[in-house]
Amino acid sequence: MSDLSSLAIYLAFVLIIVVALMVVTHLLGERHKARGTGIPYESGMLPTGSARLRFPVDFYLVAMFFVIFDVAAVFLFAWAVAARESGWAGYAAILVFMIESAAGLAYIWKKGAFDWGARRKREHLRKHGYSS
Amino acid sequence: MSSADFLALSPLVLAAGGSIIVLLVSAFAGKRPAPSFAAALVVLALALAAIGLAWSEAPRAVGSLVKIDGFTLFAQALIFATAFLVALASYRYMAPRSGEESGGDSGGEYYFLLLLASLGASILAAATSFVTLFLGLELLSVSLFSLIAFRREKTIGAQAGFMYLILAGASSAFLLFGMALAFMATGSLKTADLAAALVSGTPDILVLASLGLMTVGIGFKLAAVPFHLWTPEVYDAAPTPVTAFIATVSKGAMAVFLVRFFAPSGLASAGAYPWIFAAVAALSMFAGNLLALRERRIKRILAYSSIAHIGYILIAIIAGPGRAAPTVAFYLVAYFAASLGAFAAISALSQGDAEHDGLDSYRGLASRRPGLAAGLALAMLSLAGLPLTAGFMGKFLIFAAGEGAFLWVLAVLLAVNSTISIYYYLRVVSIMYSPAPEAETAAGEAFGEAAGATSGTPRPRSARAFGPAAAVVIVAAVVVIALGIFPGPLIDLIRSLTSGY
Amino acid sequence: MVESAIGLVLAPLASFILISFVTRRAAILSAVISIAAAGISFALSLSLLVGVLSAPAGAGLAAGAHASIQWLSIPSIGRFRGLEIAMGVLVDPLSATMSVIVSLVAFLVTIYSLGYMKGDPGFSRYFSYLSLFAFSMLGLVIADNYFQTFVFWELVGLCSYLLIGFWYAKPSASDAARKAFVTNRWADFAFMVGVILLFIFFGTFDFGQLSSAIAGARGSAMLALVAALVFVGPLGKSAQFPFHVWLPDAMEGPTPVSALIHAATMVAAGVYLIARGFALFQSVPGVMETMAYLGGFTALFAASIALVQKDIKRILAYSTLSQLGYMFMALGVGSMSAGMFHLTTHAFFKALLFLGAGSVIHATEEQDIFKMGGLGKKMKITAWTFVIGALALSGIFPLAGFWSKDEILFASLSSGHIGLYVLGIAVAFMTAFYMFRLIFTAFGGTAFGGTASGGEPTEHAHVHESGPAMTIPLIVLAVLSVFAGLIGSPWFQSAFGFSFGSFIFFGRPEASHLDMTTASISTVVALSGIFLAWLVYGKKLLKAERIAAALGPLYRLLDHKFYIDEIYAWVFAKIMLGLGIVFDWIDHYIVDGLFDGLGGATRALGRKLRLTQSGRLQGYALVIFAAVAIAVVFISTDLLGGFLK
Amino acid sequence: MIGLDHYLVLAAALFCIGFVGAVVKRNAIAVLMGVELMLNAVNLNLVAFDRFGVHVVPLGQSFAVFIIAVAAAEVAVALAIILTLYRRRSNTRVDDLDMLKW
Repeated sequence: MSDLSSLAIYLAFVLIIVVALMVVTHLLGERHKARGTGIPYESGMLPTGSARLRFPVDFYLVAMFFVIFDVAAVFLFAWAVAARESGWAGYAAILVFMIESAAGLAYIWKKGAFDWGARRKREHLRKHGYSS
Repeated sequence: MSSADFLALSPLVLAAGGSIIVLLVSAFAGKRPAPSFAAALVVLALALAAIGLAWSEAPRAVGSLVKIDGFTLFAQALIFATAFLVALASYRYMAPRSGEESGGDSGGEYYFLLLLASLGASILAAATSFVTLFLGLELLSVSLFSLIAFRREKTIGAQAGFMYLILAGASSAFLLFGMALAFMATGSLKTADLAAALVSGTPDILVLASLGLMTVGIGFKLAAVPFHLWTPEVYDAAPTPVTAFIATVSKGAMAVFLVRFFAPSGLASAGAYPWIFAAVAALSMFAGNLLALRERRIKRILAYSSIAHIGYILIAIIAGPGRAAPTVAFYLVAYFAASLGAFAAISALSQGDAEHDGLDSYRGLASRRPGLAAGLALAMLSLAGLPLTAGFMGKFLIFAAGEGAFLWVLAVLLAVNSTISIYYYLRVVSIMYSPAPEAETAAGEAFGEAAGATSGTPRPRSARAFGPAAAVVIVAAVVVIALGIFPGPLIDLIRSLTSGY
Repeated sequence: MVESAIGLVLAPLASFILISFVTRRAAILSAVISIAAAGISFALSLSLLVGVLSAPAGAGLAAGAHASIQWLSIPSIGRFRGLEIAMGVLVDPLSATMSVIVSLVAFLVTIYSLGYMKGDPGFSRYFSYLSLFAFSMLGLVIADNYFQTFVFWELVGLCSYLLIGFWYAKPSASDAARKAFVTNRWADFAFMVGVILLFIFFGTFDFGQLSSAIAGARGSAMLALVAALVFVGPLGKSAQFPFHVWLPDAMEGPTPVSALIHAATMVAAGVYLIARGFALFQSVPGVMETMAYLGGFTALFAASIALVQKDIKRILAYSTLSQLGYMFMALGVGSMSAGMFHLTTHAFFKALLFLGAGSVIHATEEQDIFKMGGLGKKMKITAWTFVIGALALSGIFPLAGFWSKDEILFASLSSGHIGLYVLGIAVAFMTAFYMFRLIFTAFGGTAFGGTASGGEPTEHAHVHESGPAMTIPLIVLAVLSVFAGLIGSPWFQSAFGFSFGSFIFFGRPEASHLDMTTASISTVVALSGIFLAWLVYGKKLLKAERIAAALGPLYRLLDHKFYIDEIYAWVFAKIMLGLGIVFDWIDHYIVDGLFDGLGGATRALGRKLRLTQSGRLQGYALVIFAAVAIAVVFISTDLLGGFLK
Repeated sequence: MIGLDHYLVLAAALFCIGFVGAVVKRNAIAVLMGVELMLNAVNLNLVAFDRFGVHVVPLGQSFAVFIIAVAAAEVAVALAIILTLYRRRSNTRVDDLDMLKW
């Protein structure tokens, strides 16, 4: 049962690391609270306004769509590697997958998620519904 | 995939394909949710009908991923039927909220998500591999995140959705970690191999650790103590029909999976593991019931009561092969019917803008809406386990299954708890049947003689007479009564379906 | 015979369905249907009784008929034990007699209600509940197995709940209804566990099969356990000592309901169940002794509380408790015959007393006996029938109560329970005293008896006798209260060749007898109780206030019913809700507290941990982690030898 | 030579970092990242078991692919919810999710 001891150690690690991390975060963390502590360092200049500008929400939307459709590609690659071995059954499966992705694409398209350039139009649509 | 495989999977295939169609319908078919609603109902009905097709092929294992057998099909039928009723109960509840507030969306996505969630639950109920377990679970969870947060005009829903998402994510990470360990220990992703490893002599520490970690993911979905903390808040914040879905389908599918997982090996012989389940069952019963005693909001009361009911179901699951499957199957039907009845009644009352949640708003309900009050009262009595209701037979069967010294303690605790639970269920009933504080004159009688009194005062729009949600209340009431008086046919059916367990 | 038995159960059910769904708007029609159904049940139950009586003498409980159908059948597979539950009817002297009592009282009370509930907005609803109750109670009586009994047992509990809370607009009524239901559920919980254990040990619920199976298992510990658990059910339903609190409060219901359910039939169901399952109880001497002493204690306890009550219905309620205690005592000392006999006679005279009280309340709209007075002159029929009932209850020769009480006292003496005998005598004295305290105060004297006044004298000017719908049942019951006892008398035995004791018995038929010693002692005691009541409340030679003052603390104790309600309220508030608070606290604060604790520990270092500020979401996540850690450690103990093995 | 143990320790560390992140962080997106880190730790585990085990079929790897896909879906929904909250409250701190307290 040699793996037993190693796994016991492994489990112990899991516990120790969690505790250690919690302790370390507060040991190493900033502890003083002077007036200037919270102010960002800008080469001696006092910052004007927040550095965190509000991005248009469309950026997040595009990022999200990218993530989703990008991950979908993983399945395509996996299929491509084994395309010959998996034969028609594999082809059918990936076809179904693609159709579903296409349906998703059609949905978000119809919902106007890609009109992010035409800000005005989108605003207009939001006000009056997506009927047009 | 052979045609037989295809037939066996036809309910799942239909639900999957149908959900895509519903999605497209929701985007392309105008501004009203009605087309999506109708499409979803059709898809669910077809999926339900396809259970019959699949039955002709059962039992059949499709690869190592899913196994379609009688019990699975029973669970799937239950899931689809419940989803159907939830969709019905949702229609008016969700309708006024879509359209105006959410910038012109049809709100039809709601039904798409509902379909997807029930598909996930059905996969979960059929899973024989960690992959399908995980996929089904996540399909269910991800749809639920969106469903909980569906009402965008209410921040509280989004908050609850986010909370549910993070906790579900973390707990499924634990579940996955457990699966990875099991994969290392057994070299396979089949649940049966882990179960076999569990009972073969002295189990490996890997196997035990993986079970321990997986308990989190399972317990979270079941909302068993100590993984229950999210329940009251999510139940409270989610749209009421979604709450009904969480309380029934989401928990039931996981319970079915558990039964199937432990069916071949026998949990009772698995070392310390049954003790954990026993402890969880006992804690769930007591925590659920005692917390409900102090609660004044009906959805939270039902949340706590659902925790207690999971405790009861866990007792049946521990009962092991031969007993667990039929008992759990019957109990789920009884519990689903009563819960659906209760939540559908709440949905029917909460149409319009005001959520009917505080117990005080139920005062005198019997004179305003006698039918709904009776339906809700019946659901409460069934949840409490009164004779001649389905709940009584369910508890009775669990009790009868709890034979053997180890389970006896639990069975007695069940009886104690069902007695405690009477307090709060009865409180709901007696509040409904006490006069409304403001309308002393109209409060006179609920039973026939009331007709003259109530017709004088105009009803608000929200109290529109009869909607689909009210129909769900009636269906639930009929099931509760029918199973309470004639449980025989259903038990026979369940027994013939679960003969392999 | 079986057909009549089924018919007598189904008639009220049909009436309930008809009233609920068809005639709920037509009040009078509802009442007529309900009365007709009760009448049919009564006629059919009489035919059952005649059928059983025509069986050969001495057949005992074997006389009658038994039929059942399989209701639920789950064959056993593997480790899952099969489950066979039948639904059936069992007609024997016991059930036939009981069904006659139930249907007769139900019939009379339904007629009486016609007058009593006149003009009530819930008229139809009332009659539908009454029919539902008759159905449930009769179903309970003819059940042939414990499972069916349990189902109907709960159903009568539900009817009782509905009827106590009938005037649900009154908060005290719905509170009382809930209290009754919940208290009964605690007892039923033990009952259910017992019944299921019974099934698991013997494989059947059937009374007949069980009694033979039990014979083979005498003396085993598990039989004792089962008997003890099943015994708790009757304790709840018959409101014996620890569970008695619900019955006095149940008087919030309409008075005819109190007469039917909370005096004559449902509360007697506990006694009936013990008689039904006598084979079980009788095989465990410990349970029998407990039954006898608990019954005796309740009899004394309740009678003593009744001494100081002012509300006419509460006096009768405590009297019911006390009489039920008598029945338990009889059963406990081994005489099923005496117990059932007293049940029979008590059903008549207590129903009479309650209906009489109802008549008084209906006329005066008053329940405090000290605000009544002089009613004897204005309500002659009510007064005379009430006096007959009171005499019967006090056990005055030759009224019904005399014979049955005498049986019980004789049985306790002959079985060697001298203590119980003395106790019984004491209770008989108290009973006579509180009943005639009531009569002299409410019916005797002038209007507003003089001790405590409050209302205006004009209030009672309009008081008059109730209508025939109410007086006829009173007269019928009064006749029964006079003569029903004779069926247990030696005269009946010599005239007809059988009597109650040779008709309903367990083991050996019990001969009727008239033991002159016990009979004369109890009569003298009862008469002296009446005499004392006359001295204090009739003649007012002794001042009641002075007695109360002299007894001081004891009086207060009785007035507060030994503070049992307060104790229970405390237990509920402190323990049940307390546990709820504990769980609540864990849910809400352990999570936050974890962080606060961590924070507190680190505050010394100068800065709180950041997670002290984080939301509850993360607290929940941490709880999950803690649970995992515990689960993994716990599971791993298996490998380290395992403390569980 | 890097062996299985190294991967396991790394995965365990990642899992713990992710968990601590999810528990400690105040920003909703950071909490989400913590959860995703936990999932990726599992992926690492699976792939490592696959590599060092004696399996013919790369089960662990294919499972990991599914986990990645599901995690992406989860992130998408989470971001959508966060955006909804953000629009209303203009910040994404978890401790402001206090409406659920009562």
